[in-house]
Amino acid sequence: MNDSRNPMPASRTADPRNLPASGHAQIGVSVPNVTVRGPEVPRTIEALDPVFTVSGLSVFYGDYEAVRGVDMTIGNREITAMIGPSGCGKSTVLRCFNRMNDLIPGARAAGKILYHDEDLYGDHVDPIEVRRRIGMVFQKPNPFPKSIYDNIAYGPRVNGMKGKMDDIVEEALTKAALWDEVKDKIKQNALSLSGGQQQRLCIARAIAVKPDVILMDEPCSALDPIATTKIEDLMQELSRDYTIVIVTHNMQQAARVSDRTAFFTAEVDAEGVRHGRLVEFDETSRIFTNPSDKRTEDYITGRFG
Amino acid sequence: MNDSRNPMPASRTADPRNLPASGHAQIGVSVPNVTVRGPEVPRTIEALDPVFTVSGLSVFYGDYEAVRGVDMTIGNREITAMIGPSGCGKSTVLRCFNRMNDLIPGARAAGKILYHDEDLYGDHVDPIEVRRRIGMVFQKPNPFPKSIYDNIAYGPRVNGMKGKMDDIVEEALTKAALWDEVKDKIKQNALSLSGGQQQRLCIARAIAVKPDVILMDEPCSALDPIATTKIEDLMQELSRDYTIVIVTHNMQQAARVSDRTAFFTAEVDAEGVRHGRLVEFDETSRIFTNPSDKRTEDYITGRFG
Amino acid sequence: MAILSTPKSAVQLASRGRPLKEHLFRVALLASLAIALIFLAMLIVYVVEEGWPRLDSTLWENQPSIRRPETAGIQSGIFGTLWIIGLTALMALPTGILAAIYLEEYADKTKWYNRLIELNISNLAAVPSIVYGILGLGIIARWMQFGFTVMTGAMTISLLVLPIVIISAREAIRAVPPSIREGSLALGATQWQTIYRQVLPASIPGIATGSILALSRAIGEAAPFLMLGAATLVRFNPEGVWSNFSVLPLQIYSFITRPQEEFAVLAAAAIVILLAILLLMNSVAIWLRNRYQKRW
Amino acid sequence: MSAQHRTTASGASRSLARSRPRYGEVIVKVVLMAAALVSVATTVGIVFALLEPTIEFFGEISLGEFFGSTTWGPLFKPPAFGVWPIIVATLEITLIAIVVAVPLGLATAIYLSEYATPRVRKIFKPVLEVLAGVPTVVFGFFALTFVTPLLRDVFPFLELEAKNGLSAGLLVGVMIIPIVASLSEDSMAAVPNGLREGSYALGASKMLTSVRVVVPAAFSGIVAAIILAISRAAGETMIVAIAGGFKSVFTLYPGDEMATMAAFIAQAGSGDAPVGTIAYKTIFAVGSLLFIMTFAMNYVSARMVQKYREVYD
Amino acid sequence: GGDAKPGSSDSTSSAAAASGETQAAGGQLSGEIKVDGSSTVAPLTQAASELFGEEQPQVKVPVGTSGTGGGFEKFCAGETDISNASRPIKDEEKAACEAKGIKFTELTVATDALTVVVPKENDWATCLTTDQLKKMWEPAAEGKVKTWKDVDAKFPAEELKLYGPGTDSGTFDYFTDEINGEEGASRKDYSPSENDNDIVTGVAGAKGGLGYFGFTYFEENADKLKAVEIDSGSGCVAPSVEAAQGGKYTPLARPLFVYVSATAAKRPEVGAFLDYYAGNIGAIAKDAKFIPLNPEQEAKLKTDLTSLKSQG
Ligand SMILES: Nc1ncnc2c1ncn2[C@@H]1O[C@H](COP(=O)(O)OP(=O)(O)OP(=O)(O)O)[C@@H](O)[C@H]1O
Ligand SMILES: Nc1ncnc2c1ncn2[C@@H]1O[C@H](COP(=O)(O)OP(=O)(O)OP(=O)(O)O)[C@@H](O)[C@H]1O
Ligand SMILES: [Mg+2]
Ligand SMILES: [Mg+2]
Ligand SMILES: O=P([O-])([O-])[O-]
Repeated sequence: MNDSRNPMPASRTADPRNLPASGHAQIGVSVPNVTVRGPEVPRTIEALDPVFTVSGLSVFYGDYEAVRGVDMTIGNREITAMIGPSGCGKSTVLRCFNRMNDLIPGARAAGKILYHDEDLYGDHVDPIEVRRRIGMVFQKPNPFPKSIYDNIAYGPRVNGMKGKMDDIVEEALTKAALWDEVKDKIKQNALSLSGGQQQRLCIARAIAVKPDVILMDEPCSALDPIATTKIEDLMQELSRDYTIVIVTHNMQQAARVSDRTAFFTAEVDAEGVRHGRLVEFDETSRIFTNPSDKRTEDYITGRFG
Repeated sequence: MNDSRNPMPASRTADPRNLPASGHAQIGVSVPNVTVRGPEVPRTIEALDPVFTVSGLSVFYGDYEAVRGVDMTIGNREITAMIGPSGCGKSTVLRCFNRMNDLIPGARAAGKILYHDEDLYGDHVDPIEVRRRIGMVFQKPNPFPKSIYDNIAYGPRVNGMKGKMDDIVEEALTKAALWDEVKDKIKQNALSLSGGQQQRLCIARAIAVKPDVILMDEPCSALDPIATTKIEDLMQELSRDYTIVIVTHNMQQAARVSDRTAFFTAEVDAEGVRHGRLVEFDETSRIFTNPSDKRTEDYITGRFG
Repeated sequence: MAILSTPKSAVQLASRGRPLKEHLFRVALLASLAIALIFLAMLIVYVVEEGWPRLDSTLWENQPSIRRPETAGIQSGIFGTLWIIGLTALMALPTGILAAIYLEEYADKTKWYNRLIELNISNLAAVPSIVYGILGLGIIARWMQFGFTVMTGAMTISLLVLPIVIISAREAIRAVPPSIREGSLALGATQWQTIYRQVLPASIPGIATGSILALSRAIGEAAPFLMLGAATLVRFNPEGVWSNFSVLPLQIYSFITRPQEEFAVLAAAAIVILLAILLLMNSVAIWLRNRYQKRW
Repeated sequence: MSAQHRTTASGASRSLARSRPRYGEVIVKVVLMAAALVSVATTVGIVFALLEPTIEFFGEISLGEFFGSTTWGPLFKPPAFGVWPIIVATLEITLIAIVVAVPLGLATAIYLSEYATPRVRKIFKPVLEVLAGVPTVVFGFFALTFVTPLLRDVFPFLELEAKNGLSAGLLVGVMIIPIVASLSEDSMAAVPNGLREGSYALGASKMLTSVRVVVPAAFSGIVAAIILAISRAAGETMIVAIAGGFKSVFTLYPGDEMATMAAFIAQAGSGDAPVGTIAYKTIFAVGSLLFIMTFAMNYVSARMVQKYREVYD
Repeated sequence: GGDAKPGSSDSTSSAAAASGETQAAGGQLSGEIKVDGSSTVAPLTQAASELFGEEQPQVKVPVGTSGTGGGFEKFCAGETDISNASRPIKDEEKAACEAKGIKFTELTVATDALTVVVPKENDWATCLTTDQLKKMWEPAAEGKVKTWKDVDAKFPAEELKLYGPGTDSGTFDYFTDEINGEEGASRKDYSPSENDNDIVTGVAGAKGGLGYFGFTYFEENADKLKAVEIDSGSGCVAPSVEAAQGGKYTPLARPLFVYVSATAAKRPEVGAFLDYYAGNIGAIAKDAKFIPLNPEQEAKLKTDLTSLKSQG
């Protein structure tokens, strides 16, 4: 696998700065400890009670194979993080889990994803039903241009619920740690909320349809540190009831919140085409303390990306 | 200053994970040493031979004060890095250095920026002349949809040069470490180059007008690791002849390439409005080993952003 | 080359005499814009001045008359135009908006038939209106035997403005950010639920603006009616879709072709009315656009 | 509630199969597609309306006669079917219109896209829309009763006829200014800001940035705008019928009266050409020619846009 | 009429047919009478309809101006009830009517004197012979007869600028028939226009201009133009009401017609309209500034109408 890559990482190890001679001092940077969330009782992959079992997943956009041969398992009520440099296919894989990629013309998944024991791409499977079970939160908060109330009520409504749903709205907002902040302006337009509030609203919206899994694609990258902390706290809280898969570009975030981490990167094949690959998938603590792949180590130590 | 901020960082220090009780192990993450470029002979700010002297710079977009009260000094033929979380005003400050902000309707700078000894915002100053002296490279490579040759020749041409400029093109491309890769297809459309090549082309384009300073706004963030290394090497090379100011979101990159680092963050004032502030400005080695501000430390250790 | 090798210190940032050229260029650009606008102003002043003597209530209270051009009115034309516009709105707008939804939300652009539909629409937008007249005459009036009625006119004009409605509705729909669609679909909404509850409400102001502008094009059309041979001397208002009719632009055309000077004045006065209706519609469209323009 | 929900969602999950049938979705799609097909039906209708009489026409009049002679007068006796005079008149008027509209429209577009502040743009774009909405009879009236007399007074040496190609062409040009301006402006607005910044950062002035970067980058859109404007000009009927006249004589001098193809159709179509006569079929033959010309231009435009569109992302 | 389209038998007209019967005056009629055809005759029928409208405001008379030929086309397709014509119906048009089973009657409603006009400053052409006119207008003149001198050596070498009605006009048909010997045979390099106003401005604006149109338009514009006397072999005759009525203005005096569909004439509102038209033809012609019929012609009009209405 390493052959197809530029030898850079290797040469870097030999000579960390591959620079024209000019006096550069090697200065040790002491990075304070980072909290890593470990599973309460570490479970082996086999004992995971898997929600998703991915095997040999490749994703194509038209003829372009954006992601190649991914195998991974998402455990029930765990937080799984997907990290890696830009363009390595994190979002692409994530969007396979609720078949959002179906909506992109020309996008196509090969391989298998089992959801519990059902083939997610089976013939009888209705993607709309899939998305109802497997909620999603996006990078940029995307509240509907409606009231806060209607944003939350939207999911239940399109799923056939009629009438008032004050209880559902309150419950979802409470779970999303937003109720106290908005309970007095529930009829106000959701676009008037701050970015962090909007993102929690989107999480509340996802919760309101009572999903099984929540997928999050860089949910904090458009937020400030305070809002980020709130969302991270919320994720921890939610992981008691929900299975969560999160894509993040912030390694520290992955380290802080996740039980298990998947590290992706892009490899260039013989024809010079880049494909996203899963490099390493393990317990978060292992990935950050003792990665088994050189590239993982390079990435989490900031050598690239 | 700390008062206006949310107390989060403080509480974090007290209890690193502000989470509902669930067993999280503190796992020490050992981050390998990062090369930090120090000045060959460390110079004090006073001895810098300053190219820019910024004092009390505030930048407004309409009524919104995006950046408040920045003082800093950019040394001749040094690489100065600006880091900080998203939205803290790094790009805004950078774009003041060549008056690119003039082009945004409603944008306005208060305070003073001296370029050598001249007031950059003085009445007699022609922003077009400023930009000729102070080149800029952007986050997303932005080659013109013309041939590689014409991209390079564009700058000299708009500055009044006529006729053939093969020498200039070759020299600029060579300096930008691109000549060997493109010398056979110099008439080809620049958009056919890869992202990393495009970015080096943009650097070559900036060099071709023989500027004094090169400003770079996250020049590597759209690039893959290999292209990033090439650009970083190039920056080192260029810093022999040029003064370089670079904005980056990658702290490791700042640590690797810069002589001096400015750390910005956004502060929320009494009315709840966010303003970008310069928190700390010092030699890069100091910033990364011994920051004097708690927020700098939090940021470089990945606690937020 | 000399200018490029300035020393790096002790610089001088003053300008180098570019402003004059810059200035002239800017002035030339402004002049171009001004020419078009001055022209419009001249046109308006001219028709108001010409039509001034007849800009009174007799203009819309009276019917056209050969015998008394000095008191002839344009009531039948005003009503005919309103009928045509009303029916066109009923036929072209729903069809156009539905087609736009199909093309933006459903059509798989990789399928040949969808590309064909798109190419076809952009082509139809360029087809001369007189050719639509041929279509109306050959297919609607003669082959479908609808005769020379309000219905025939409205159907012809509907087909004529359909591409414009589709194009502008597509733009409005496209302006709704994909994140709204994704948000809805990710909640298990079906595609139509997403469109009906999110995309359409968000794009209605844009669609309305485009539709009004398309209809204002329909109001000014004369050529297709010329082909349809609509009667010019109509002294009654249409009573239904099978009624005979005339429209303002056609009446204006027929006034222009009359020998008496009074008809030229009448034509100018009728033009003022026509332009007033158009200005009104444009104003509504602009108001809508400014009022509801969404920024996500 | 939570407990109940959990039992359904975890472990042995419910089937992901459709919980209820959704015929509505299918019906909706069919209805929408049907609406989209109306436009196809329109084209079919046009072709259908044009085809039969056109074929009959060429059954009687050879292509050689149609394209091989320069005398036009299908309604006269003896009739003449050399189509060049009306083609040439169409081209002349279109050319005059383009000469007026392209510089003015392009300059207007550059001004609005590159120079005008958002407020100025917000005022001027609607005014251009008003200009675009002025009915062509109005332009025709203005050309006939104001512009031609004015030109005759100011430039007597032009020897303009009472109806002439020049006034008609000028006014057709004014009519298509908004098309050129607004579509070009759209495509200039679509040029990524990064290109402008790149140019400014090299010390280019606004003028150079506009002319050397923005306009070339928006080239495909500008070409499409111009081609659409050309087909509008070529097919314009009322202005040329009112101010250009119906004299179908081969002439290259724009001061002469001249009949364009559209004017011929309007003249013959609104008058006596009994169904089935050769004169009647001529209307359709000329209509077909006009249709094919616009079709061809649109095709060329689509190809140009495809070929020259720069993909920036 | 041969109703082809679904809308033509609209409720108003059938209701009128049921209730109306023969009350010419007194009872209120309603319905729509579709008229199309000659733009020359249109003002006359229009004037009739405007005057008739004062008595029967519920009867609608849309008058189209598709030209004589265009009018017959619709008339014989059953699309109109009355067709204005500035020339008699042609054989092929008759055949078309027969094919559709449309019976009709021709009514002569006025007289016209086709008037040849030149600008006031033209001081050489006071009287032209029909041969001189032919020399100007015949197909062979195209591209050859360019100046007045080419017409007659006595005339100055002023550029000859010709204006006339378009080919779809009955006036054109009549003029070409009488002057050039064949209907529709004309040089093509003149400025054709359905708009007589264009001919007025065209001729008035060119010193060597010449044009022709109906007498009415000349009278309207007598201040700008000069009418040429016509010599058809028996001396120069100026166009005038008397000359036209008296048959002296040859060959350019012509009758103007309306053609009425027999089926339509049975409809009470059509009948009433025609009665009104014929009964007040003098006043109508005066009002529309047409040359009225002479007494014999007027009498014939009335008999023709009576026989039309008595037809089965
Ligand atoms: N709709 C699409 N059509 C074609 N190619 C696509 C599409 N979306 C993504 N790609 C390509 O697939 C690859 C993986 O993209 P993806 O968005 O999954 O990366 P990512 O890891 O999420 O990156 P980022 O961190 O920037 O979000 C990239 O090369 C991208 O260009
Ligand atoms: N053109 C503009 N108009 C109004 N506000 C602006 C504009 N550009 C930037 N801002 C605001 O100014 C602040 C600073 O923005 P700036 O782009 O300088 O941040 P940054 O540090 O470069 O962030 P990033 O890392 O995301 O590039 C932000 O709040 C931003 O929203
Ligand atoms: Mg992504
Ligand atoms: Mg920035
Ligand atoms: O309209 P015409 O009388 O000339 O046929």
